[in-house]
Amino acid sequence: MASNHEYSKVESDVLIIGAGGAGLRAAIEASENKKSVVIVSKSILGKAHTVMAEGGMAASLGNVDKQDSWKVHFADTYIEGVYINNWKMVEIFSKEAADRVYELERFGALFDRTADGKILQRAFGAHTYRRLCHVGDKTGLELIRTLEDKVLHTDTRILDEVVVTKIVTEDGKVKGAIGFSMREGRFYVFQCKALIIATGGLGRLFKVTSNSWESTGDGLAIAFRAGAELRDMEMVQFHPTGMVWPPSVRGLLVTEGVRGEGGILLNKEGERFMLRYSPKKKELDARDVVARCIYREITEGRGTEHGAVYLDITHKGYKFIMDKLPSMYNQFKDFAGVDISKEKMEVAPTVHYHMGGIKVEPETEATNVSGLFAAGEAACGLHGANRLGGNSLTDLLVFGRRAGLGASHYSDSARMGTIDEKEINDEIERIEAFTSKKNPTNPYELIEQLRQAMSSKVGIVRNEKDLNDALAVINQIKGKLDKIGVAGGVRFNPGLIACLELQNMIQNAELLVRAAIERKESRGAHTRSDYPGTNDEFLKNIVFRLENGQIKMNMEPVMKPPKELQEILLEGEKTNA
Amino acid sequence: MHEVVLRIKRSEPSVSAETRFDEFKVPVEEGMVVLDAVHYVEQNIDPTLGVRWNCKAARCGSCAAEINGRPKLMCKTRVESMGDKITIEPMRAFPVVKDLVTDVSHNFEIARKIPPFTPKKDTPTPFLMQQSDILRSKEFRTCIECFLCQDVCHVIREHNSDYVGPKHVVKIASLDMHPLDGIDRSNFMHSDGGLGYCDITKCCQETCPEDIKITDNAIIPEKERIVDHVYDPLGRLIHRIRGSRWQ
Amino acid sequence: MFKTERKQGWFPEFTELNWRFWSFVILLIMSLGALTWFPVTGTFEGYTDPFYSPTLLVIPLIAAFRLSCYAYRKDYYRHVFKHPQACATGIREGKNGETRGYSGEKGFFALNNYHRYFLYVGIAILPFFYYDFGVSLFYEPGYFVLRLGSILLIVNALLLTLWTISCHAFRHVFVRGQLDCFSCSLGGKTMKKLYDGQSFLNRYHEQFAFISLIIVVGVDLYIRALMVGLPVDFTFLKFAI
Amino acid sequence: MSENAARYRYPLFFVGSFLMLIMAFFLHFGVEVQELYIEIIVLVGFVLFVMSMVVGLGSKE
Repeated sequence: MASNHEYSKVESDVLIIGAGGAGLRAAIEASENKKSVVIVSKSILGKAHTVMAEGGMAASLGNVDKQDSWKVHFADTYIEGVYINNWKMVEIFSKEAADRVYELERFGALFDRTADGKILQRAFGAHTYRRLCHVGDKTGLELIRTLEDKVLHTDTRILDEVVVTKIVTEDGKVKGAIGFSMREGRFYVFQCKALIIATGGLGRLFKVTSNSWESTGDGLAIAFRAGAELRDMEMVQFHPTGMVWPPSVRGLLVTEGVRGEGGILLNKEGERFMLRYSPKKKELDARDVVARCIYREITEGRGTEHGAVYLDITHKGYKFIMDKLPSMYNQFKDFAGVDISKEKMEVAPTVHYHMGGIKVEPETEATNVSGLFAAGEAACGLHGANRLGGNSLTDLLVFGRRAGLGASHYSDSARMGTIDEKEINDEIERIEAFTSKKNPTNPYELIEQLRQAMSSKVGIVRNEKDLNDALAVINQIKGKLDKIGVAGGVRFNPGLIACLELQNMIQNAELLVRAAIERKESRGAHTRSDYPGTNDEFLKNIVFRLENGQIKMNMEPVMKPPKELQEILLEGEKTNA
Repeated sequence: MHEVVLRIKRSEPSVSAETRFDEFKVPVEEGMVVLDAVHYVEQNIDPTLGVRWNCKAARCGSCAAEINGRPKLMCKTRVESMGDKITIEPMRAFPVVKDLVTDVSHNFEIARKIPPFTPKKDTPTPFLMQQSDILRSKEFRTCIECFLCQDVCHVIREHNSDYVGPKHVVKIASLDMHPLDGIDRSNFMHSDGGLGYCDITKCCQETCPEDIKITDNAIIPEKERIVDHVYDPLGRLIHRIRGSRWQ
Repeated sequence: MFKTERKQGWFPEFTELNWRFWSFVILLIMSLGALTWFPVTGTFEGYTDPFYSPTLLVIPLIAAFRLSCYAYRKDYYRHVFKHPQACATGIREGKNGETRGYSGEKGFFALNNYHRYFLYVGIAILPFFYYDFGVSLFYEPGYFVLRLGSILLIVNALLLTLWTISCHAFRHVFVRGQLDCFSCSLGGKTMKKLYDGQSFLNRYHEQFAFISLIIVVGVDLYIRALMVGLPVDFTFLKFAI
Repeated sequence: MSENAARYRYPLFFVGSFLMLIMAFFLHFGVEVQELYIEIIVLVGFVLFVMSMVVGLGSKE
């Protein structure tokens, strides 16, 4: 029976959800393999969260430190991930990173150059050698502009400002997805052979975050509801330095380059506390270490009255700052009225990256649901318990390309399924139900409660009691989910999108908190005050899976890397210790 | 804690041609930007208020609007700098989708027509370039595609012409001035690009939030490159003799 | 590319009733009249009037050089032709949605594209002003005399040079602005330094353009004031040689 | 000089030089006018002339 709702049907070999670095790179790869590609994103093309990346792209080109090689990059990444990353992904990543950077340059990106014309690479936290290819402090912007320009010149069909609410599967195989266009106010049904999730992280679950509006982890939630396995959900990276005052810019990232160029951290009494915590590496220690030290200074009352510590780079002088960190200077001048060449900055940890995500195969980025692929921050496995600065942008390209390749090969043999009308009808009615409720509760109130709870109870240092409180708040909000609603229609109605996002955020938050409770140890970004040490009994990944409505959780042991990679790790630990 | 009055233009052209100005009272905190005020309205008073934003750090260029008649980014304009009554309207050069949201998709159709970066045939890879050569193109690559310059350009705002707009001239200049770029886009600019319609009134350069010198460093050099090909017979003669001028 | 629903009312800028345009034309005619009716040919007490420096005939070329200069286009398009009245103004629509005719620089103003030829004339003119300055120093036989008028002449010469050198077309043609890769071409290093230097001047091209126009008219009026007998000259330095 | 004062740089310059020019016309054609009036008008024209320079360089309009 024809559905009584109007909708547009779009068919393609490969459907990609998310137009950040990973999604665009996958679209390029798929269209180069002669596949018809549709790319769908919540924000406009070219405005994904990737544009905010500042640090650079880590790759062992060895342009500056000749002795750098993929092996050292492998060891740095694996050790930083505290041994629970998928070693095959780390191997593929460190081997292919260099080709991806040179490929991006061939697409037209302009990196900073060394004196003899090669790509310049700079130092970054916890990298043994100088490895970050960068474009001033706007590397993410350059990456996404180059890929955007490349995609626009293929015949990929781009549908931006479209919210996907459901992935449709039939006996374990992907058939397509259902969503609606915010701009046209019209429902869309996508039928495809292969589907790639590249929707990025879930920083918006927390009140204080550097992530932008679209990072609510929608991709994780709709994939989970379609049966995909999610892994390492509890691993959330807190970047040590995020802006604090004024409240409107709380959580905005202060790039690691400030400390890289000599910025020092001071508490209220002006004491350089990092000398006490990590005398050798001081401010340039790994991100989770510095974040914990700042957190302790603030909670033990040595923080400023805005609840922060000072980051001081005035000793470098105005000219140096304007040369090396222009957008940091402008950011503090425009948003906080602070002149960082004369005054100290106030910084505090902020949620920055999500190491967890959809469990994928190392080579093809396929998930356990056939036809479903994932790449970028939405996927999981490369970074383990903590991510190296600069690894994320190269991760987007390496695994974006492999996801595009995997999806193309899969779609050769797959058959295009058809989504039946009843399923379309139910989904459209579910969405429209939000707009036709009598005196609905405002979704933003519940979102605010959730974010407040996550930031205060599931912060850098976690404990059993707080985590259970958070779980209670989540279940309480879950109870009120059916009462949320909003007036107005489907076209560009932020309230309606907030309702749909809340359902995904609650789903992700529950998995995150339950995984944090389960992992009774401290490892990488996940720190427990009641279990301070790391113990090898937890050398496992926590994996969630939805089986007929019930959330199943099991602890999968981590695969040991083969012998020759073991030696690389041992040698890496020596230099790192 | 004083309050500020937001006058926001509400309209949904595909539903009804009626447009109206709603007024909202918003309590002001220290360091509050206009986007915060709009968020306060959206979250507490009217969740159906259509507004587009993403990063809230002037990095993505989604929240372009006309605040008190001047095209600005909402996330970068301080509330206290705009007085007690702030009028917010959508960008006038583009069709309105709803309230403050405009349809900028046409810009991507134009972007498809711009000839992409094509290095010369025999360029050895990996590329070797000098830092001093990439600085010109690098300035243009800080463009966050907020389309404020397109909105303020009177040729697009008021007239009906086939001028691509300052934003795309900046994009073309960033490709043309790439040290290893092999093709010259000035004939595209002259025929399809409609650069003749630009009359150098520098409104775009004054409104760019990233301080790109759009007119001085992008539009005028592109115009001079068109003059090389079309309006300068003497130059073409010298080129034919010396052969090296356009390398 | 940007086809809006607005229709185009085709009436060229000149016939439209526009007091700014016609006052500009009247002023132009008056100043040309002044230049021709009581000329200051030759030197007056050693000063040569910049307008008459090589010959009066060069005035149209210099006027074209000024009018097609990128800095002035903004001024006369905005203030004289009201394209646009100001940035981000409302849309002035006629009865049935038509807006004023606009041909940009495709119609009459396509002549602006020949700016570089007028640039060549502008460069050729410069030495005369320095020569006039030299003449004004030694106009009294046997003496070196430095007067306020001479200083004005040299200031006028310097400002005209700065304006001509900082021109966008100068950057494109003489400092090889059209080169994509400086270090790939021979002599690229030095050319890049020249280019950067010129770009620095180019940033202030508008100020140079404005002040050089004012000074050249100022010197002309100064010399006429002397001719008419107003006691405005002043001698700083005078010694026999 | 505030930002919008720069808008008046051309009018100031035109009126200033116009006044001085008119006086030059009067003197050239021997129009009988009090010597004092000519002095004052030339002075006013000169002041406007200098003001246009100050305003014009004050800011980039």
